[in-house]
Amino acid sequence: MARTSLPARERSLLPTDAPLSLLTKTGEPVVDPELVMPDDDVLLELHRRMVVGRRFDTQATALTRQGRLAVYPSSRGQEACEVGSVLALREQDWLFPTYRDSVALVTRGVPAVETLTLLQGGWHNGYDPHEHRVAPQCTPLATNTLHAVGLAHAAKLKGEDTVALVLVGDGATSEGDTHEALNFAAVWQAPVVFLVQNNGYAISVPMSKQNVAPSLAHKGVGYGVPSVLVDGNDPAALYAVVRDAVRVAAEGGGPTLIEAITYRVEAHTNADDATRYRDADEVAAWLDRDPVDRIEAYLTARGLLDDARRATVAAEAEAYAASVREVMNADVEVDPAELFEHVYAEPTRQLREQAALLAEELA
Amino acid sequence: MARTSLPARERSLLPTDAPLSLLTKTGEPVVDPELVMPDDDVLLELHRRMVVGRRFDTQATALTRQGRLAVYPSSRGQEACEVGSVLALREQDWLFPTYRDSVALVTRGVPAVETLTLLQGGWHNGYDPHEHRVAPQCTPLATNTLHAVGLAHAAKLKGEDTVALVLVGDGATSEGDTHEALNFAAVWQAPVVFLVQNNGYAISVPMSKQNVAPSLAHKGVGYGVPSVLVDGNDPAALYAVVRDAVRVAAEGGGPTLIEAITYRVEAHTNADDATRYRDADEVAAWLDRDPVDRIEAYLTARGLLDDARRATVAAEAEAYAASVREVMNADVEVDPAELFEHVYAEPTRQLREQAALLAEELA
Amino acid sequence: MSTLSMSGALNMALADALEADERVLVFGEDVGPLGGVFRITDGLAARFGDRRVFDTPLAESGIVGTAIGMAMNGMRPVVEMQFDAFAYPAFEQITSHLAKMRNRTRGKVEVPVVIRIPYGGGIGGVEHHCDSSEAYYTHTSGLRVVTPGTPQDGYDLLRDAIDSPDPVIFLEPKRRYWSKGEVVADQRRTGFDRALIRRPGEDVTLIAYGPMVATALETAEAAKEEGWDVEVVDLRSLSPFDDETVCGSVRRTGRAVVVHEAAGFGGYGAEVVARVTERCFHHLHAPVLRVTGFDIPYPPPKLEEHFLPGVDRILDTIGRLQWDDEVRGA
Amino acid sequence: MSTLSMSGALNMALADALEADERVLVFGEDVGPLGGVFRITDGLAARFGDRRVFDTPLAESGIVGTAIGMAMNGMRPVVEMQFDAFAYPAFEQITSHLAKMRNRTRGKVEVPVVIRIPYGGGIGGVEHHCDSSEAYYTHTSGLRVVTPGTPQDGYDLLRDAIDSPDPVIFLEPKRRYWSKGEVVADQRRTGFDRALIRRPGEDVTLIAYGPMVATALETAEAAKEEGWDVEVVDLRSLSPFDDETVCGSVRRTGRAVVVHEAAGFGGYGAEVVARVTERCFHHLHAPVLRVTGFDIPYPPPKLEEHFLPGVDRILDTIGRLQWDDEVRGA
Ligand SMILES: Cc1ncc(C[n+]2csc(CCOP(=O)(O)OP(=O)(O)O)c2C)c(N)n1
Ligand SMILES: Cc1ncc(C[n+]2csc(CCOP(=O)(O)OP(=O)(O)O)c2C)c(N)n1
Ligand SMILES: [Mg+2]
Ligand SMILES: [Mg+2]
Repeated sequence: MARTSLPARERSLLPTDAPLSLLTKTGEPVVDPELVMPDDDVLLELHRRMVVGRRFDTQATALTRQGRLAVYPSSRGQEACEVGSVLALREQDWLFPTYRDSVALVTRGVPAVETLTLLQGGWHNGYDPHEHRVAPQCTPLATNTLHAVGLAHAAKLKGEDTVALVLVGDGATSEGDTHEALNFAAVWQAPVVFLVQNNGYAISVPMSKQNVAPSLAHKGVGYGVPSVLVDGNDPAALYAVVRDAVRVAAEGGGPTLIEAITYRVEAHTNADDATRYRDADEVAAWLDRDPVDRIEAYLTARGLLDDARRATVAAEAEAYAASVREVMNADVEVDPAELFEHVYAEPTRQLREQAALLAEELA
Repeated sequence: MARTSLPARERSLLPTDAPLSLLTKTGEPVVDPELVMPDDDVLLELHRRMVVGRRFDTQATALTRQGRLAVYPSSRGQEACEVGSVLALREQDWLFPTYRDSVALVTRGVPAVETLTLLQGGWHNGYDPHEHRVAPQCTPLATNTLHAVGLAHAAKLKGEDTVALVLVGDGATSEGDTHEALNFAAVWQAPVVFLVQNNGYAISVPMSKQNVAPSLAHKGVGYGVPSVLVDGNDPAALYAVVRDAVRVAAEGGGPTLIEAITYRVEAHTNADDATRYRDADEVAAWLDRDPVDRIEAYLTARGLLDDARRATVAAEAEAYAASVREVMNADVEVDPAELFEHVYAEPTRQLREQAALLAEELA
Repeated sequence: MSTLSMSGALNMALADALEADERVLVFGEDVGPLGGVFRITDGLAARFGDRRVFDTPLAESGIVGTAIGMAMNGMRPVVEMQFDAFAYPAFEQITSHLAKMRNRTRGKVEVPVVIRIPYGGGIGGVEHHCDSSEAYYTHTSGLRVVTPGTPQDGYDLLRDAIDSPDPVIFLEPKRRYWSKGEVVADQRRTGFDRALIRRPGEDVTLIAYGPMVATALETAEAAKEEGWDVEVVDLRSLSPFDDETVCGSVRRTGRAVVVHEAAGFGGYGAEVVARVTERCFHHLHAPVLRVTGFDIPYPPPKLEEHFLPGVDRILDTIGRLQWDDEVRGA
Repeated sequence: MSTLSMSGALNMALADALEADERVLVFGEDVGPLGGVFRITDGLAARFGDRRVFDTPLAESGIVGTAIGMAMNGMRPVVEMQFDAFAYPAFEQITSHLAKMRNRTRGKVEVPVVIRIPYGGGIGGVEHHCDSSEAYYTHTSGLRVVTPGTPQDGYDLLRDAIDSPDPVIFLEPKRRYWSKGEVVADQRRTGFDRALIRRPGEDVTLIAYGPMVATALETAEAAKEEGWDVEVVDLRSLSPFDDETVCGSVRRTGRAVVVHEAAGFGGYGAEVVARVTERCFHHLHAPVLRVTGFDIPYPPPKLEEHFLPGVDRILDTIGRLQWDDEVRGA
């Protein structure tokens, strides 16, 4: 992986003009001197997880219609990012996701029911962040970038080999916190990777109203952070680029900023009406660049994916969706008493009084 | 001024490696294809105002020792920025200064006593911002960048030919607001000029702990804002660069980010002890690059400045300092009743009650 | 006069203000073509053009900071924060600049900015979407803070806010966006900073605002059964506070309860209790009590019903107002 | 035991905490070689090295946000905000994350961060350097808010704050940095969240905290001349609140005055009045009154004396507590 020899990175902070890629939109391999095609088993795993991830996503959207989820922000069309980046992480690394990254979470191994707790409304967060090394899904935009930098810097201070990967959207790059995080990361040379999923919109606001630089990756320049522009619908390239950045970070080479150009196929959430601000044509053009189709075409052409394996993967996805349906169709158990339990390490006297008051009301 | 033909600017967002300059540190002229030496009368005016400005600054520092000012942040050594940028503004333009920019204010024509009201402690701000088109001196770092962008954008919406120049320090570039302001300015193509006076320190924190990009001007790249790196102790270059940026903005070319490399010769304020964090050697090296000496050397060599004019300017500076002393030595008149007058357009009933209470106490 | 939801009334107020004064600008996240996530700005960009109604980059400090600059240049910006908690990034601009600009410049610089913030819960929103943040703003001198409880007030108070030379935090009770009522345009009869007695009563004053006005009125109806004649005061203007109307009522009834959604500790209700007690001490038959959210972060959707003040909890609290007068004594 | 200024005591507390627990980190603006603008971190970088005590880039949201991340990774960051108003850029990180992290993760993620904020006025500081911002934090569930009134408490409370598993807003009364007192290290006797009766008295309870503790004690001395025996309660922990100690005192004296520098409207004192009144109503001979800053931005240096609560204003207010008991009645 020639790109990342450190001196070269330092000299040229500018990202490439065109996004890096390893697969064309129809799945032909691209030879890029800067990127190495992942091994076959990795590609097969990417495929499998993307198929399962997409099925999960469809299922979650369906659950909103059945009133089983309060809201769901779909990442359909962004599976290369969601899956490619997570598979590129090592076990000891940390992931800092947003509300949109449920597929990344399940790919990381967080149980579906724990992943969906937030959106189901049972609690604010359903999993143990330390167990999975996955921070709670973050809603206040860009705030998670700073948490990632802090966690990564602490790892460095402790001499731990841990890299933090933080996910943000295109819109979130406009927030001051993104800027502060890139700068702290650069000054501290913290082992952190910033992955911007540029899916074209911040709710209804298109890139043209968000940023007029040649790319969002260009933002790295002002901090001395090497930046990479990558085709966000190319799972092979995504994996290669994130893996590379994680390695550089782990080796003490500091942060990397990655912008992945992708597209949000669904509306912002099930509650949004995307027809108000974009054309069906635009969506159709992006459907044509589907990340799952792309890797499937490549693996099929390479003879690595046959109908049998395709069927196995599809069956796994269906079975997974069924299990998600099942757990999510069960009524959530909520306990009003829990409201007071976690506010402080020990409930204060006031909270105990308030808990008693509520218990009395409910008695 | 070849540099600013717009298409060229758009193509190359990166600032030059070395700061632009028109005068060497000993005052020899530099031929830079990108910059045009200002006219002689401008250079003479720069010199005069810098000498007067420096004398004002010395006087203000002296006033802190006499207890006449609560605090004073000196801009000694930064006169090329303070004076060069202000003289490059047109009457209809607006200036958004910080606490350090008192010399810029007096150069803009704000009376000394009104400039120093904040630091004297009589009121928060002593002048009418609309009269001078100078915003109140700003203490919360970087917040003024957004005000400048808003004012400039409003001017554009109204079809007014007004450019806003905002001054910030090197440290302030790390705040989220700077980032948001650069981005809003770029997206709106607002007529605003950002001048970063990189004086080497944010109180005690040196550039190495603040930013590790090749320069602060590199920050423009991530927003699509053309950036210029300039020798901040070269008044001719400063004037030329700011003038140019103002012209571009006025012509609809959008924002420019300028980083001026300069040095804070004094401590952060009179209350600071700079020996705790920097060497006398470093200061000495910068004294050698004095901006006033530099323009004086050039003008003298050109035969534009003789002993007579030098004496006239010196006398003007002394007379000005004397007038500053005089107004500042007079006791400030403060009226406790004023505390309640300007909080709202009309004092609320509560404030009238509180004013009455205080009046009674003081009766 | 027409029947409108509060969101419709707010939309009409914005349209009428844009029509009436060309200095009025509306901007923020998604307020353009989308019309805002709550559709309060629906149709405005199409009608008034994208120079007057426009989407900004996603940055709240940027939105408020540039609004201040625009106001310095004669504009009257009306900006939207998408949800309550997403106004926090703008806290420094609001507190250190918006609130103080007039005062620090001795009145020379006015910044008539309106910040619209949908606030409060009751809509099943996930974390960070249901904060009641009024106490942060009401404690900040220099800001006006108002909140409508009815569609008519949605219209009136927003028009007043836009006309005001002072900066205004305009808190929109998001759970009442869809409540309907009669709305008369352009005929603002109640002063901008006056409270209103929404329902007269003899026995106890229920002090509410924003989303709790409807709940208070409901409680008043239910209280009849208990034999209590409840007076409901809608504060409307949280800052400045209308001592006259509120204390007038409490002096008459001798008992009062303050209701709000926000956590009780250090909440706005504390101020109401403190000032009413100070001013009406000898008219009180019982301490002024509060019914508020608990001192916890806003709960997840499935638990919010336990958090939000409702009719029963308010009735219980009224019941604790020492109706048996003999109990009273030093 | 030694005689130390409050700043010295705070410095010693930081040094002892750094010594005692290697997870403790100290960072912020100018806290390294300079030792902080108030010298609270003086000498610490030299002694503990720049991996444990270091300067950051100039960005408060960055400081708090990275502190949260570090705490998630087992550290115990103690960060400094240079002045009160310069903590506002971190408001979102404090309110939406620091305060909520434990709760949202059901206790799985602890963020034991201490944010030190020099607050209040009385030092002739120019605008933005003298805010009393406690009410913003005390209303935010999930935060602990403490403030020392004496050098000993500077030491004790800071050590307690650093040891606490909860996030703590540690408010340092900057005008008392140079006040001296006896300090015993490592012997914290008063609970972290307990108020203290600094001076017993019979007639009236003066409730104060931080910079006003000294003022309250001075007032108590002066009150002797008027024949009033004043009890002074130092709250120490603003959140959680020590109802027991405070209400115990007020029930005994039957009268109370709360004092703070912050603007009165919606200030912390309102909460004190509200809860004390609610809990002690039948013991009160007069309404609980407040002596606070006016509802205006903090004044410029030459006018601050008129703003700050002082002995005379507090005595006047005590005088308004209806000492003539017959006046009382419904
Ligand atoms: C600080 C903050 N401001 C506003 C919002 C409301 N909001 C939620 S998602 C969103 C758009 C985000 O766009 P982007 O960052 O591109 O991410 P995407 O949703 O496209 O994945 C907005 C404005 C928020 N969550 N946080
Ligand atoms: C938001 C904010 N944080 C902290 C401060 C305290 N402070 C005042 S000046 C200063 C250093 C600023 O450095 P720089 O931006 O380089 O400007 P300079 O003083 O060198 O002109 C700091 C930290 C402040 N004024 N505002
Ligand atoms: Mg997006
Ligand atoms: Mg500087």
